[in-house]
Amino acid sequence: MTLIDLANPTKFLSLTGRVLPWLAGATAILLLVGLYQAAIAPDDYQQGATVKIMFIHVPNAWLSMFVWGVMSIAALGTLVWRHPLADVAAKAAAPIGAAFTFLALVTGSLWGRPMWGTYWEWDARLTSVLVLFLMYLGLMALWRAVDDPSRAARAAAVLTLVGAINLPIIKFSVDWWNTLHQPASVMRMGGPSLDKAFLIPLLVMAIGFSLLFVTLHLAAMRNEILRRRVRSLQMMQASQQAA
Amino acid sequence: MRLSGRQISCVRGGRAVFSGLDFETASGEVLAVVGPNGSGKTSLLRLVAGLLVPAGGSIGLEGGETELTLPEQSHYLGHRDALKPALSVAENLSFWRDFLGGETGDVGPCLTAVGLGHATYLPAAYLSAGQRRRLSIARLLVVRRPVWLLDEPTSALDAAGQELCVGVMRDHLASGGIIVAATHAPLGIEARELRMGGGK
Amino acid sequence: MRLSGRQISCVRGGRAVFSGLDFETASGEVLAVVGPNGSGKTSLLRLVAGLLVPAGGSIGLEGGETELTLPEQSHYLGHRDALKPALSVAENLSFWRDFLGGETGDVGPCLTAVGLGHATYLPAAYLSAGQRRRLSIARLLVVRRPVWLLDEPTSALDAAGQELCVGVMRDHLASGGIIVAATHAPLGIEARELRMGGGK
Amino acid sequence: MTAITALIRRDIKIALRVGGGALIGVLFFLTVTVLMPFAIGPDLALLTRLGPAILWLGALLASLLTLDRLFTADHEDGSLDLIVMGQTPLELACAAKALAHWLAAGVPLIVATPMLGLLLNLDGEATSAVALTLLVGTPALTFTGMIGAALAVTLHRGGLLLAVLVLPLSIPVLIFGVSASQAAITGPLAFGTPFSILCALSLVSLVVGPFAAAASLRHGLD
Amino acid sequence: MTAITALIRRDIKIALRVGGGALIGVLFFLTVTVLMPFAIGPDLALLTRLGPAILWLGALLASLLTLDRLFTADHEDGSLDLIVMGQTPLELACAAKALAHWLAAGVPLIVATPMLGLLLNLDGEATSAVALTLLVGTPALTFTGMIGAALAVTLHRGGLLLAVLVLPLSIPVLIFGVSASQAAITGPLAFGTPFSILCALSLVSLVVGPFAAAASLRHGLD
Amino acid sequence: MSLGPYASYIVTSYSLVAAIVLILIVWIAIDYRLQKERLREFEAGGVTRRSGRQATDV
Ligand code: HEM
Ligand SMILES: Nc1ncnc2c1ncn2[C@@H]1O[C@H](COP(=O)(O)OP(=O)(O)OP(=O)(O)O)[C@@H](O)[C@H]1O
Ligand SMILES: Nc1ncnc2c1ncn2[C@@H]1O[C@H](COP(=O)(O)OP(=O)(O)OP(=O)(O)O)[C@@H](O)[C@H]1O
Ligand SMILES: [Mg+2]
Ligand SMILES: [Mg+2]
Repeated sequence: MTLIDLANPTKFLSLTGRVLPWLAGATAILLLVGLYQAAIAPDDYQQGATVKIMFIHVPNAWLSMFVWGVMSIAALGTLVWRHPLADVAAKAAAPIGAAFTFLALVTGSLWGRPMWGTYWEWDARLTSVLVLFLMYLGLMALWRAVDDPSRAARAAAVLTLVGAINLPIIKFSVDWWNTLHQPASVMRMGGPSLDKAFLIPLLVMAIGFSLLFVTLHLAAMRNEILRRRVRSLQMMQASQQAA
Repeated sequence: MRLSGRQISCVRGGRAVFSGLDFETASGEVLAVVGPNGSGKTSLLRLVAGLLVPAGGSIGLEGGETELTLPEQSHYLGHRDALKPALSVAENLSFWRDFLGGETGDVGPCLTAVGLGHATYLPAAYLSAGQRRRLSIARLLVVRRPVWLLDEPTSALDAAGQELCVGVMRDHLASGGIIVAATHAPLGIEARELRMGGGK
Repeated sequence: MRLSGRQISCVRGGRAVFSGLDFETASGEVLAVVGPNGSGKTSLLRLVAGLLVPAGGSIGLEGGETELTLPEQSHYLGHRDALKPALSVAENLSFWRDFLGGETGDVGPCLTAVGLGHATYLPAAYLSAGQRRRLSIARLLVVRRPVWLLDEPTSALDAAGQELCVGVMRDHLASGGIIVAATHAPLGIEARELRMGGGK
Repeated sequence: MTAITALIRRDIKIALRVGGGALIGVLFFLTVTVLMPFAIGPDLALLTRLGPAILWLGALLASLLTLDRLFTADHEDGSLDLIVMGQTPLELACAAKALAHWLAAGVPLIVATPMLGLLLNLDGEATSAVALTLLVGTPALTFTGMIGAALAVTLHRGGLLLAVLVLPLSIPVLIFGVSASQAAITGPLAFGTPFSILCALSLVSLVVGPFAAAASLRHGLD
Repeated sequence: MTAITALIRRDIKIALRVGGGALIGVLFFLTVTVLMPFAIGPDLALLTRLGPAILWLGALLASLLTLDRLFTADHEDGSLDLIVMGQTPLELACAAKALAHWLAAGVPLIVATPMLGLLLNLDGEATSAVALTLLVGTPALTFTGMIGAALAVTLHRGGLLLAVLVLPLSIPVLIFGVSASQAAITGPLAFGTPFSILCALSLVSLVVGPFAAAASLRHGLD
Repeated sequence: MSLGPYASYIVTSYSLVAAIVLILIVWIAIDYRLQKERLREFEAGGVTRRSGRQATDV
């Protein structure tokens, strides 16, 4: 099974049809285990019980960036390799990514209130994530505003690649500027500095959420393929009636 | 009805295009405005349509509706076809019908008459040059106006389209209309000629 | 030189315009693309000019300059005439000469050749439809390109202008050029015909 | 009457399709609001104080960005010729176009105001005061801006020239809009006075705008 | 090379004639600056504090208002077809157009800054700091905005949708532009850090902009 | 498990995540049904794909 085989939407549909139930099952199990571990994790000596927000904030924050990365690769697929499924993948990913970004923003704010005493602060990390959210919304608006999917796909691809510049800014903003937000403690040079008691549930949740993304994304891609099939049938019907 | 101009002169961009022009035409007649490029054919049509103000002279319609001005009783078909690319063919046509005061109803038959039946729901952005022209011609049909001012009406049309255009003009004449048409090619219809001089 | 297309198909706005089209033409020849409105004449010219991407098939020029692509060796004269109203006639023409890589020099003689000598310093906004067309034709003359893609080149031109256009085309053929012209009216020059089907 | 409604419906349809839908207006407003703290600096108290000004500036921008092609687009494709020739008085047609523009570009902003108020740390009352002033004041922005849009056709000019012509006209609207909202939020001045001036400005512009625009279009024909 | 200079000279000529000359840009800038005190309220200390932000917002607006038709105008009259077909690489042609735009619309603003600084109660040093950041930063605004202008052609869309797509890209430029100027005026942070980031942003956009715009134009042809 | 003084923040964030994820899942499921339904209608109407296969065929 190579990428070339997957290029055929029909093959893609049949393969994902078989894989999806397993993925969904694995996601559910991992998330449940993660939630249990998060529940029994000890309180932090500084943050108290609010540290539990970390177990959902951080995976959502990671995914918000990861999804844009996936869309950037898909954008290359559209522009460079002209892979037929690339724009399907890009379009399907945008709303899911926007949802994760939204959750990262909201859980972050909810965490920020007890920790920093404010829901919102215009610092570099927070605002660059907000910019990411705005760009997701912009992309979704673009997909909706243009009815010819291939035309929208190419424009969206250019924009996605340009927007990818924001990812390193988000990632390193905490290092470049002194901000309220804490610097990386898991994904950093020299290994994680987080205590095992937090690290393990966090990683389990992170993998669980990643699987959730894969599952939702594949399902959304299937929907998108079907939607295009409907569109082409509509066009065929219209031209048959005209003839 | 008779449409006539007396001693019209036209100045555009500070330069005199023509002056002392007389013309006259009546119900059921075509006035073909001919002449070299830049001689002022389009300018004359726009003067009649009220889209330019004459530097001198007067243009009048006798026997039309008295409460309406000449432009309000005229159709103008110019080089620019007044179509919105974002709207569908049917939406474009029905907008002009409503705005110009035609009877409400289905625009379908009219589109079929100009050979655009198959394109009814297509965005106007998708039309070819000739298809756009056909849609402009359909506009003449959805709203009744006694005076038609046509600027090179057959340009971009294929043979069938030109026949269609001539047919539409004939019908209009038969119902007592007046046509003033600027043209380089023969119209395919008997017409009184107004020859514009000069130009290049 | 020979310009040929093999099994070209064209899709626009998700709809197939034509498919499996073959054509071939060589130095000194005119290929007249004819067919009803909407049959894909303009689309074919834009495919050759590289302004549309074919959905299938290939188009190639043999015997041209090898480092240059086909669009880089072609002139395209479309419905939209690439003139900036704010610039004068001479400024418009000399911009295109410089941008497209023609020899520097006075554009005056070239403007005179197309009958626009008197309008050299006029803003392009002041030109009539036919005068704009003439200026577009002048663009073909200031920069030498072997392949000319002309979309209804004689539209809006008066009799003298059409003669002028035919003369220009003849000269180009005589110097070994290739012309592909979409047209509804006879070109006034012997041509191989490519008949497009369908359309409306 | 059919003519007028047809024109309004057409313009709204085009605005929604080409501009990308009413949601885009909201998104734009959101972006502008997010932009301001960057420019001004992350001082929440200052932001709250400037809140109404920021929202009003957003509204001004949204109208400036889209108004300049109100008539130019119709002029370029020849629609304006037919509109001028039509039996509908040109003043009415102009008013209809401006109304359509306001419905497509202005109303979404007003609807979005409560959400943006949150971002700018405004409380409920302040937000509704701003929304109310926007509701009353944005028509004035559109109807004065329309004069500039008509001049753009006459002068064959666009872009900044237009903004330069229109901005001075919209300054009074902006002043009274902001000061009415500010009065509602912080006092000590009464809300009523600037608000009623704002209403008066809107009413005047509803009358003057269409006449000025129609006059300029009529004289600018060619 | 002749091709590139010809394109730049043409675009500048058109901008000056149609936009009404460099003066209009300055006038616009002036109007925005004059408008701000009205929106904010007549607090001189606050104005001084917001001075750089206001100047930067004016520059951002001036570029937004004029950029959106950078390619659309050429597309509509068919020039873009010929530019794409030409022997000049499309990336270079795009860069040339953006450069011309910056020369015609950006430079006059920078030249006018000292005058406006007076209006905003900024001292000489502060004004020159702002002018310097504008000189370095406005190219970034133009070159990122160009991407949006190219998308407008590809999508057959304009207006607010475009602003929504482009504005997030220009946020970093605005942040560092303002913070560099503010650092120069009030301290305590160093001017160097945000200023060098601003330079880096400009350099990146000089490369990314033309490529992204050319890619989007090439893929959006029809 | 005691959640301390900020229990409401923790509970809100967890329930919000659950809600949004649920909305995503439901939206995708409904979308799938909808597209399948439309394809079935085409099949009933006798419209077939270019490959000649049935509309709902995978
Ligand atoms: C709206 C507000 C917030 C936003 C937008 C936000 C955004 C982000 C992002 C994008 C990441 C991933 C960065 C990376 O992988 O390097 C992250 C990680 C993290 N955030 Fe937040 N955050 C917010 C508030 C908070 C608050 C209030 C806290 C705690 C006091 C917090 C604690 C963390 C922690 C511990 C990490 C993991 C860092 C690591 O180990 O790499 N965040 N946040
Ligand atoms: N921009 C476009 N987007 C989508 N479809 C288009 C576009 N332009 C043209 N078409 C469609 O492509 C087909 C061919 O158009 P084309 O312009 O090539 O025709 P043509 O032969 O030049 O016609 P004409 O004689 O009217 O100029 C038409 O059916 C038209 O609807
Ligand atoms: N908008 C304008 N402003 C100023 N002068 C103009 C304008 N339009 C045309 N002219 C000038 O007016 C004269 C007549 O133009 P007009 O368009 O009426 O000619 P025409 O007879 O229609 O020519 P054609 O056969 O080329 O269409 C020309 O010399 C032209 O230069
Ligand atoms: Mg003419
Ligand atoms: Mg054609």
